[in-house]
Amino acid sequence: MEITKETLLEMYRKMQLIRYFEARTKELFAAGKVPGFVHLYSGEEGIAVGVCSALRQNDYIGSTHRGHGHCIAKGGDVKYMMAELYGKETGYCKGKGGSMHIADFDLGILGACGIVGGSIPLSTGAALHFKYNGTDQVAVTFFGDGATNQGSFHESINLAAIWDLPVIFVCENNKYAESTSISSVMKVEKISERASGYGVPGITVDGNDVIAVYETTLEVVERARKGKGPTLVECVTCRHQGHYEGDSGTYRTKEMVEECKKRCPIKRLCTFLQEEGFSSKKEIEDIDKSVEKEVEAAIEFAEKSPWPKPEDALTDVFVSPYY
Amino acid sequence: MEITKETLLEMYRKMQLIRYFEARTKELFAAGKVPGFVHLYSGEEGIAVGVCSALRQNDYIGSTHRGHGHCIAKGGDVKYMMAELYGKETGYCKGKGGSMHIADFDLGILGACGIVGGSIPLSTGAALHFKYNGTDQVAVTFFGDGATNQGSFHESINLAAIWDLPVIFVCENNKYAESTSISSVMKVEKISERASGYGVPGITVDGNDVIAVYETTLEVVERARKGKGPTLVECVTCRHQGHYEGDSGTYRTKEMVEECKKRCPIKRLCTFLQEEGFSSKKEIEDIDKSVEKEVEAAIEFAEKSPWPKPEDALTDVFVSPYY
Amino acid sequence: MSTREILFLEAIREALREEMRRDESVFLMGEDLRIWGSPMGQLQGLWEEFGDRRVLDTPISETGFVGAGAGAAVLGSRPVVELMFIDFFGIAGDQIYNQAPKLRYMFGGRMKVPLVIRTVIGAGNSAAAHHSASVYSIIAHMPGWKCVIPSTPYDAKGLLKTAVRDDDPVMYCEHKMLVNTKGEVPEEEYTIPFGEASIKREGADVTVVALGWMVHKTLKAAEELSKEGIEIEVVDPRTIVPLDRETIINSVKKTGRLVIVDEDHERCGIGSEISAIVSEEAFRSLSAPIKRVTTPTVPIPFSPVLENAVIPNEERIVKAVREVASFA
Amino acid sequence: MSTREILFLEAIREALREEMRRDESVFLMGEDLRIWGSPMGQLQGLWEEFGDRRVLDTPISETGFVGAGAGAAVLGSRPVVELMFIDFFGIAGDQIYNQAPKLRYMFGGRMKVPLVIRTVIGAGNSAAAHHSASVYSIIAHMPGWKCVIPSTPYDAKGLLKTAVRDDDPVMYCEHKMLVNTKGEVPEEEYTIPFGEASIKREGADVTVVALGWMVHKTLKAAEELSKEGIEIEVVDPRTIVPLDRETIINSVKKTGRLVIVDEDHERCGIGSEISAIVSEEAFRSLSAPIKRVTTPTVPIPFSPVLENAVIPNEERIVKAVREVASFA
Ligand SMILES: Cc1ncc(C[n+]2csc(CCOP(=O)(O)OP(=O)(O)O)c2C)c(N)n1
Ligand SMILES: Cc1ncc(C[n+]2csc(CCOP(=O)(O)OP(=O)(O)O)c2C)c(N)n1
Ligand SMILES: [Mg+2]
Ligand SMILES: [Mg+2]
Repeated sequence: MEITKETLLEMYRKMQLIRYFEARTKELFAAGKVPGFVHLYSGEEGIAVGVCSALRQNDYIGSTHRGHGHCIAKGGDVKYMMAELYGKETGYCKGKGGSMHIADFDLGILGACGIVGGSIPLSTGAALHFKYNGTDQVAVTFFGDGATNQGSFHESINLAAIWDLPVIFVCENNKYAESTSISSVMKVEKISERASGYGVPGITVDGNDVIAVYETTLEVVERARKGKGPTLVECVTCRHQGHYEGDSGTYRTKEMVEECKKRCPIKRLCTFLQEEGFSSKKEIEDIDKSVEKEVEAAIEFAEKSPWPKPEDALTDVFVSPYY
Repeated sequence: MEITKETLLEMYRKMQLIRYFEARTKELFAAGKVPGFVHLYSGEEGIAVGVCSALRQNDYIGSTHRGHGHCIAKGGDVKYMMAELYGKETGYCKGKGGSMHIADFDLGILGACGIVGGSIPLSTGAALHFKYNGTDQVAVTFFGDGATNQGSFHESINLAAIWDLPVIFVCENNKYAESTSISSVMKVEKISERASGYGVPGITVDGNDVIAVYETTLEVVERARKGKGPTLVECVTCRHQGHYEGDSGTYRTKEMVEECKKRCPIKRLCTFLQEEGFSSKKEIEDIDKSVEKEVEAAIEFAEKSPWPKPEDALTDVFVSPYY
Repeated sequence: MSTREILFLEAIREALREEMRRDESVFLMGEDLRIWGSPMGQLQGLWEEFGDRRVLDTPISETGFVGAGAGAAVLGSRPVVELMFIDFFGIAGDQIYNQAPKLRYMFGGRMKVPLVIRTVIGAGNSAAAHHSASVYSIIAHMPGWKCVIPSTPYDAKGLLKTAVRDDDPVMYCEHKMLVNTKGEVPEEEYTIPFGEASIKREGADVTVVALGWMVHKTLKAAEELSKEGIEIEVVDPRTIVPLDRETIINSVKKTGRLVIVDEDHERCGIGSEISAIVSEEAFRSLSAPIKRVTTPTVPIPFSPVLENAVIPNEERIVKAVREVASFA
Repeated sequence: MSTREILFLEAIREALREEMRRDESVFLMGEDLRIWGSPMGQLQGLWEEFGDRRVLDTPISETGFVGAGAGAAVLGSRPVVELMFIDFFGIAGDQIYNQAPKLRYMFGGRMKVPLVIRTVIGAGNSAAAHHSASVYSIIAHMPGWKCVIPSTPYDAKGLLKTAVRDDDPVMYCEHKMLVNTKGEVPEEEYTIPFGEASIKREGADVTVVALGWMVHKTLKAAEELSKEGIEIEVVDPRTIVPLDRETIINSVKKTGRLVIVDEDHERCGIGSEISAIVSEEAFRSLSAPIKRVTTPTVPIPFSPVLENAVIPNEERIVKAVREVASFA
């Protein structure tokens, strides 16, 4: 596998876009601009970007409560995302969804989900649709370590296994589910060990190494496209902040968070890019600037966008009119 | 481990009691005496009897839709069982439960369950209660091969694992869930392979060898009593008739059913008892007769018992009066 | 139109066969569909005709396969998923409550979910507390589901075809006591729109709204009542979401009296809903209290004696109508 | 009795602390109870006092731990299990529908299930379609659950203590917009029996039955209406199962007019049920149609503008009362 400069820079750009989007979202939440529950993806960018860079546009991803990163990585427009976080009419979901419910069908983004484990069966169903129609598309379902203790995970991966569905189960193992440490809720060392109970390959990869994630994904996606079935890919990572905005995060020591930040996937790629001579400092700074500009423009767009009309609350329940 | 003649004969008696109870139930169902859905245990007696013989009276078992065998093996009285199958007031549940819902608390029978996988969390909770109170009781949860594809199995065994609960997960693998062959709904060879995903030991045993089941259970129960946690025990077996009364069973060839009947756990123990000199033909025939008598008396009891009063339909919803 | 008598379950099978022939994107998924043709044989012959690809046997993983149905629907398939009994809705509870019916709304109308769930409802054969429910009122309470409860082979076929073509999630309920009943069904293709009640009997004295199996019990009660000189109008809504308020209200405007016969539990049931609607919208027309004849909010008991005591029967219907008719 | 002002969440915490001190068989189980003291801090300090044994942190396995709670309850424990939001009921759907509340009945009264599920309900902070529901009407429709919806710290404490001591499954609903409100609570121990409504304001013109957060909105509306000369009687049932029919009906007998304000979805909701009961049992007393002010049967939208448009507000309450009051 050869990875081009273009791919690497695009991965860098997307990771930075996520990071900056989340940093600004954090501020906007604190400022009362973004209501509701907000779960930031900062620190985990290597996974979404590594995985989505190995996908085609017509492949689909299903996401979680911590979904901003997935959306951006799959090509989501931060303008419509930010407008959605604001609850504006111009948002991806016309303000009906908010942070935990963003989708963009045209880009293969099946949608975020407020229910832990809730979207795993849906993505599996997307893969069923691909198999039913004999296309070579694949679906990816993202979920956390905590979600692997849900029945929906178990049932879905088994379904995918027996039907050889083209779906990749990507577990983002950040070692915590809210305040709960993974070691207190499962006895296995690696989540990928759970794959064998379904007759599915399980792989553990460093989620903060975007290149490793990308390469692993390429392989398992290839396998899936060939009709050889699903893979469970565990990506080990950590989050840079609390579970959601408002969480004081006392269950992790400062040292743990600092250690986590040292493993930052963006810094790592940045160093790699420069050390391996893929790009200059200047190139990188240009990207950083463009990313900032994009997010600031998105905020402006969101700010200026109109609120939805109250009566729209009753539309979109059905395709046919509301009863 | 030494197994006494007394234990062996009691195991034989219980297996025969189940077999004869089921044979008569089949007839009574056909005759319209027993309404509802009836799932017979014939052919699988080695499991219930092997397992329950290794338990104490104050240990608890949770059961399934195919629960008559579990109930008898744990000491259930066939009189109250038969009356329940008839829907009579004298039945274990006053006629409210029927074949799929029989319990006897005093004997540690937590109850059958019409929902596949539905009782697994409940038995796990019984084990939690034991641990909470520091007793050395154990709980056993019986379930079929089909049930291991339910989320409730996954979630419960993981809970039991992380809390080292004294609960034994006994999978009765009869290779079919209704008309569905196990090979079409899971990719693993042995269901016990699923244990490793939870950090739990998994064992596969011949469910038609009651002695093997008994000895295995003794071991894993001992482990559980010592606070060392759950075990998944897969008992391989087969059923002698259709999934339920009314099933033509066309998904199995005649040869398969015949082969199954050859592996009969009762015949096997009977041969063993005589060949190893544990008991004479006469002793065995006496047991067979006593068992017949017991079941016939139970039928008479059921026949003669009164129907529940219609107004009782509104009692027992709550401990407090019905609203 | 030429008609013939067929079984309710044949009507279901015909509807699915026609729709599957018409539209490649329709497929069936559920437990024991292939060899058994589903437990009551509704689907027999479809696997033989359409093969493994379009008739999927699943593991016992309701969360998994109901969710997969929704996911496939979102992409453009038209899965008809079988939930063996409505009593099992909770096994797939989150997919049924939070996912399938909310996706479209949460995502601002960006997707549609043409999923049909076929399920079996109802008591009547001592199937006890886990296999006898009629809790479609829970489905009706959940935003995003349409819900169909046919009472005759004719309605069953026409409404199932509509369900398959509908772009929204539809819960389609087959009553176990009706599946083997017969009725006239045209040879020619037809569909029945959702939200149109069917007046199963006309009458000027009391309006009786009844659903599913209860329609038949009510029609029997009607004969008895007629002998006493009470003519009831039997309105069968056929779909509870959407509900044909207009037909119900017009009938009540005519009769001034309303009895609702429903097999679902009384508390927060569709019977309560219809009562509330009518007292809101036709208050002036009512000349007697609205009566509900429903199943009390208890688990369905096993023994025939007890089951009979809770499921609405002719006697209770007759009694309620008499009371309402004589109220002055 | 000496009282002091405490927060709703402190009332919950106090109730649990007292009950846990009183009865060793009471324990807590759920997600993030130890360090977080549950997401809104209701349980803070209890882990510190009662330790690991009596405060269990679970995996995200609602089916597993709700079922385990029911199983432990059957054996004699008194688990108080937290379901983080009522929106999650479907995740544990079968344990909540078919197991916990039906065990006693199915087994002919041979066991009791003293299980409490504490859960958070309600909209108001843009938590969107998966974290804002008030679907307690679904719980009320299921046979076997008692269901508590307190509106003040006083009610919250007294009813939670009763819930813990009750021998039947109880669903106890904490409204997220109330958890941080204050109210008077006695220093001394007290309990409040289930099935007794509380009249939060007396009035002779219109009866308004309201639940949870809606009680407060209704009380505000009452002030405005009072200025117009309309005096409403605000009846807070506090428990919907059992429901205090008597107090509601007596109030309607006095006022002749009824408005029901409920945050749950309209279709097949507890609002429908109360309407149906009153029109059955107090028909002659009604001098106007019964009006429901509820949340339409749509997923709860995210944007504050939209959320506001669906959740009942003062304006809608005032309007409904005016209509009913002026009906002639
Ligand atoms: C079924 C369900 N249970 C509980 C919650 C509350 N909750 C939201 S996020 C979360 C933790 C999820 O942990 P994990 O899957 O590891 O994802 P992470 O947040 O670490 O990315 C919990 C418990 C929920 N949303 N859904
Ligand atoms: C949740 C659920 N899904 C489906 C059914 C219908 N059903 C009853 S028994 C059964 C097969 C169970 O297979 P298995 O667990 O292997 O037990 P066995 O009948 O073979 O003993 C099915 C699908 C059910 N009762 N509950
Ligand atoms: Mg995590
Ligand atoms: Mg089996």
